[in-house]
Amino acid sequence: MYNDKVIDHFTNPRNVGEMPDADIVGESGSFKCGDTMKIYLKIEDDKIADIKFQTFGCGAAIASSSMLTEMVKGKTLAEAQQVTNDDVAAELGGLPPLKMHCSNLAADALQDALKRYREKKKSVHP
Amino acid sequence: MYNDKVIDHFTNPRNVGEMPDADIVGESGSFKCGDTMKIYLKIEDDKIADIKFQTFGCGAAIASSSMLTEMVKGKTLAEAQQVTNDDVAAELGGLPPLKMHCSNLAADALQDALKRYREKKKSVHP
Amino acid sequence: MQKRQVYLDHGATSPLREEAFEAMLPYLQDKYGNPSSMHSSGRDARHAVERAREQTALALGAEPDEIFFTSGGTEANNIAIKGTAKRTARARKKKGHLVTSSVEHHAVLNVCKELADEGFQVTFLPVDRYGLVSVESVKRALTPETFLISIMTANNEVGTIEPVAEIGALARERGILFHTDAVQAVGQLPIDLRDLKVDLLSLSAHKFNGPKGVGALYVRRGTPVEPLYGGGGQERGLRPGTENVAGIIGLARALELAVEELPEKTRWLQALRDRLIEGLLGMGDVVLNGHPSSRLPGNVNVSFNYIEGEALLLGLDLEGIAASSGSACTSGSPEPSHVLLAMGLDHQIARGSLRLTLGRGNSDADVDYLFTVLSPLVKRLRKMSALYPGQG
Amino acid sequence: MQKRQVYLDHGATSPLREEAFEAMLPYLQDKYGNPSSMHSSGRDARHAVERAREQTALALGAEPDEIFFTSGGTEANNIAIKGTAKRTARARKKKGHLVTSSVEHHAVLNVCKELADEGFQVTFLPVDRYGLVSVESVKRALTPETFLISIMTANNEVGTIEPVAEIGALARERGILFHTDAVQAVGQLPIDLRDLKVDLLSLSAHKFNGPKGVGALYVRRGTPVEPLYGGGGQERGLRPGTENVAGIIGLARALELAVEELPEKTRWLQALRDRLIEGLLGMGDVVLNGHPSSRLPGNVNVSFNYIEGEALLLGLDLEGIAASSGSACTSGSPEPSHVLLAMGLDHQIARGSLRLTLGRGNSDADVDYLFTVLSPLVKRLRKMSALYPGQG
Ligand SMILES: Cc1ncc(COP(=O)(O)O)c(C=O)c1O
Ligand SMILES: Cc1ncc(COP(=O)(O)O)c(C=O)c1O
Repeated sequence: MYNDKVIDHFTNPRNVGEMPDADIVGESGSFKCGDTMKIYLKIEDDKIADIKFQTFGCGAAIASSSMLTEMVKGKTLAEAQQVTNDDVAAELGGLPPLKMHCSNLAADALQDALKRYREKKKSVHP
Repeated sequence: MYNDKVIDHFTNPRNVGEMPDADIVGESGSFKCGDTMKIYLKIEDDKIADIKFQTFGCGAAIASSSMLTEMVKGKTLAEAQQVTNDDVAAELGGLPPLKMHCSNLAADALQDALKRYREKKKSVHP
Repeated sequence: MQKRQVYLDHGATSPLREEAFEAMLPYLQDKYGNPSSMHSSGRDARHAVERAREQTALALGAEPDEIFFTSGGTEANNIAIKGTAKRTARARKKKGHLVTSSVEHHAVLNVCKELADEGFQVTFLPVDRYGLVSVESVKRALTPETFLISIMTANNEVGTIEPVAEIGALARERGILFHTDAVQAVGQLPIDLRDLKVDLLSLSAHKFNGPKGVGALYVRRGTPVEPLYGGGGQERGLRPGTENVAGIIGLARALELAVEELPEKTRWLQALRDRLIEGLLGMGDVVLNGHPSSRLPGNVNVSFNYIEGEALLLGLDLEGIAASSGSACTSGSPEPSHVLLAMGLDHQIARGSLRLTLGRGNSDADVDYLFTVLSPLVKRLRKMSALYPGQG
Repeated sequence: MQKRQVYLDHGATSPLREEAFEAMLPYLQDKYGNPSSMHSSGRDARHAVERAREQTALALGAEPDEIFFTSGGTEANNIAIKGTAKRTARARKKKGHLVTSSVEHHAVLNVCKELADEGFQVTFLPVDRYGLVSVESVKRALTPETFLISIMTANNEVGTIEPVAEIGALARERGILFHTDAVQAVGQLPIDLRDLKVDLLSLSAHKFNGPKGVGALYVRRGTPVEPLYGGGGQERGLRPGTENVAGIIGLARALELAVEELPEKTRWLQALRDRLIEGLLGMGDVVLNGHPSSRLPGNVNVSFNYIEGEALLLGLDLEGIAASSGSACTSGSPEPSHVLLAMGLDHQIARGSLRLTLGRGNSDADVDYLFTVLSPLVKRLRKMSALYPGQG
């Protein structure tokens, strides 16, 4: 069902865990189906210096979360803002059609974090 | 489907054929399904001295015809008159339920012959 | 001594071929997963079913998503006809009209009769003396309410091949759905759904050396058809229920091989058939039922005057020959074959019919043996017959 | 190194047992006749099918003429429910009322929903937190229009055994038909139709180590039910189509053995199940779904808090363990199991469910292996979970 890369990210997810000193935390999830993801970013010089995630969800959701963190770690915020759900699925080498929506939470959580970060900055430097 | 006795009467039917000098000929058959039997009797001293049959019909019909002729050959007319379709089927050791009606033509043809014989005698000795 | 066994009833069912059996074996043994399970043994089964779907599609010139596995030809016919009737009635909010023939298999005929009882308009087209439906008669039967034409590709009793290409073209032109019961045709006639204008096509594995209890319905993309059963969504909802995995794999393998071998098989089968027909007609007072040329390569159907078919079958069976008949007495019904009657045969001739259907494994020696047994049998039965004029 | 394979998904499907396979073999090889053919190879097949019917009847405490073979449990359920609905609607000239539960398999639930769409009155009874239907609630639901009650014998997801004896007695008292989907129960629970007041009962061979794609419907004599398919009259008209001869024989043999071995099997299965449940509950933050005692001997269903079921399945699968889940992500639907939701579980707990169904061939070693794999997996997934409170 899942390809080797997905299985690898599910079995050995990169950047798992909490980050107590995160600069910003993003969240995504559907209250309906209950998938939930938290993403923690450490930002230095407008770059993602460190990143962690926590996910409640299926294999595809976990693998997508892991994949995403790997994709954007070290990227500038501008670059990270371009990353879409399709990019994550593509980088994983594809997901089963029925599972595509499960990968959505990853990019969604990142975008949520970036948006909050922009808002936070705005309120700090008005 | 058929037992050995039925198969034997089908394969080696007794008393098959025409009888040009028959004292009386009986017939039975359904015009609907087309089964037809002719029975030829030679009668001496109120007994069935000889008997022959011809049948167009399925295996059960042929075997019943043969069985019947064997059952009544040598019998008195009074005895022959008692023979029913069920007797023929029983004497054959049974027939498949769906085939029971196929055996009906045998006793029917005999009874037809006996009836004709009585009528003929009536008209000869009024 | 073991009696010689000659199977001349491939139209009723055919032996499962070795290759199909071997393809099935793993799925009857250790590959037992449920295709709906997400673990690896389930995925193996799913993969095998989907591969079988591709093979089936390829063999018919269809796309995999146009193939729906069923439990046989009967179910495929029922889904095709009732499933489109249900859907059309719902969409148009009235019961429409469908056209079929009077020589269809009971799995079409009885479905259409039931729909007629439920208030659908149904035309049962007559056939000519060869069992042919005319395209003209189909055309004349069409009304603005007609939503479906269902005409078989080839007849199971007399082997007559119907003009489905022309009927399909007509249906397409008029925007009417066309279903064909190809249960007897698949594996015996070339069928390419890229050319044929058919929307729904039924097949059954056991007629082409596949297993019994599995079939398929081809549904052209976009054809409006509703499932008849509720359940777990298998076969994309059209036929729910845990898949007969081994059966499906056997179907696909048998079909693949049948189609591959078709040109070669048609040649020898037709030659054997023609030799058989010639020999039978030479016996005298014998008529060929069905079309002389537009006929399945393996089908022979003759009537022996003055003889009842079941008696013939019984005589043949006692000598190890398996055949079939349109005789009423083989079906337990009061009427002989509806097909032979629709062709205008009288009762007696219809009851004297003998169907010999040749297939994989038959040879000239089988035909020789048949003649050896049949000649004296026919003589004996005629002599015994109350109808035979040539005696005394 | 070959990974250890542990199959804990017998509720989804079970391996075909050797004895059933061997009984089927001749009918996949040289005994290929069509049971409707009158020649000897047809009669052999007919005989085998009728013998299988007798075996099946005997195993259930039924009469042979009360057994109708189908293509599986889904078809049996459809015929039972739609077939009685159709017949009753025709006889009473109106669409009546039927009672079912909200935890039925989709092959009952979706049929009832379709009937509701068609204008029948349908009551979907709620269940308690264990998945139990109460006899009282059935009684309260009955109206003068009720013609059918359909309640499963045991639930496929959580293993809860429903009070079918009591419901049957109630139905009989009120002159209402009672159907039970016993697909999960047959071969796992003792069933004797001489005692049980059931009019229609569905079963499916692949759930008790028989082949896939074959099942049966028990129809008590005199029960008014109509066929859903038109065709050639097989299964006394209730399910036409050439019989899946090998499948039917496999079903009967597997059932015969399952019933014979039931007392012995129940003992060890229950012991294994209880050990498994105990171990799982010991892992902490785990709840048992389904009834603690009125439960199928092979069924375990637990929910792991903070974990999604599909992720669990995937982790187990990677270590060769086959299981299933009520997670939405295993079904591709947006909602987790309707059964768990009907029992009142919240979404998150429902999504964290793991079903382990034990059966023939499982052993203590399998359970040990499961624990070895599951403990670290649960820890890992919890640590990863956005919902897990016990971290940091
Ligand atoms: C033309 C035709 N249609 C349908 C069927 C039904 O197929 P099955 O018996 O496999 O359901 C048959 C064979 O019995 C057939 O010959
Ligand atoms: C309770 C129950 N009913 C019905 C079915 C359907 O049986 P089948 O898939 O064999 O048609 C199943 C299994 O899938 C089941 O568990």
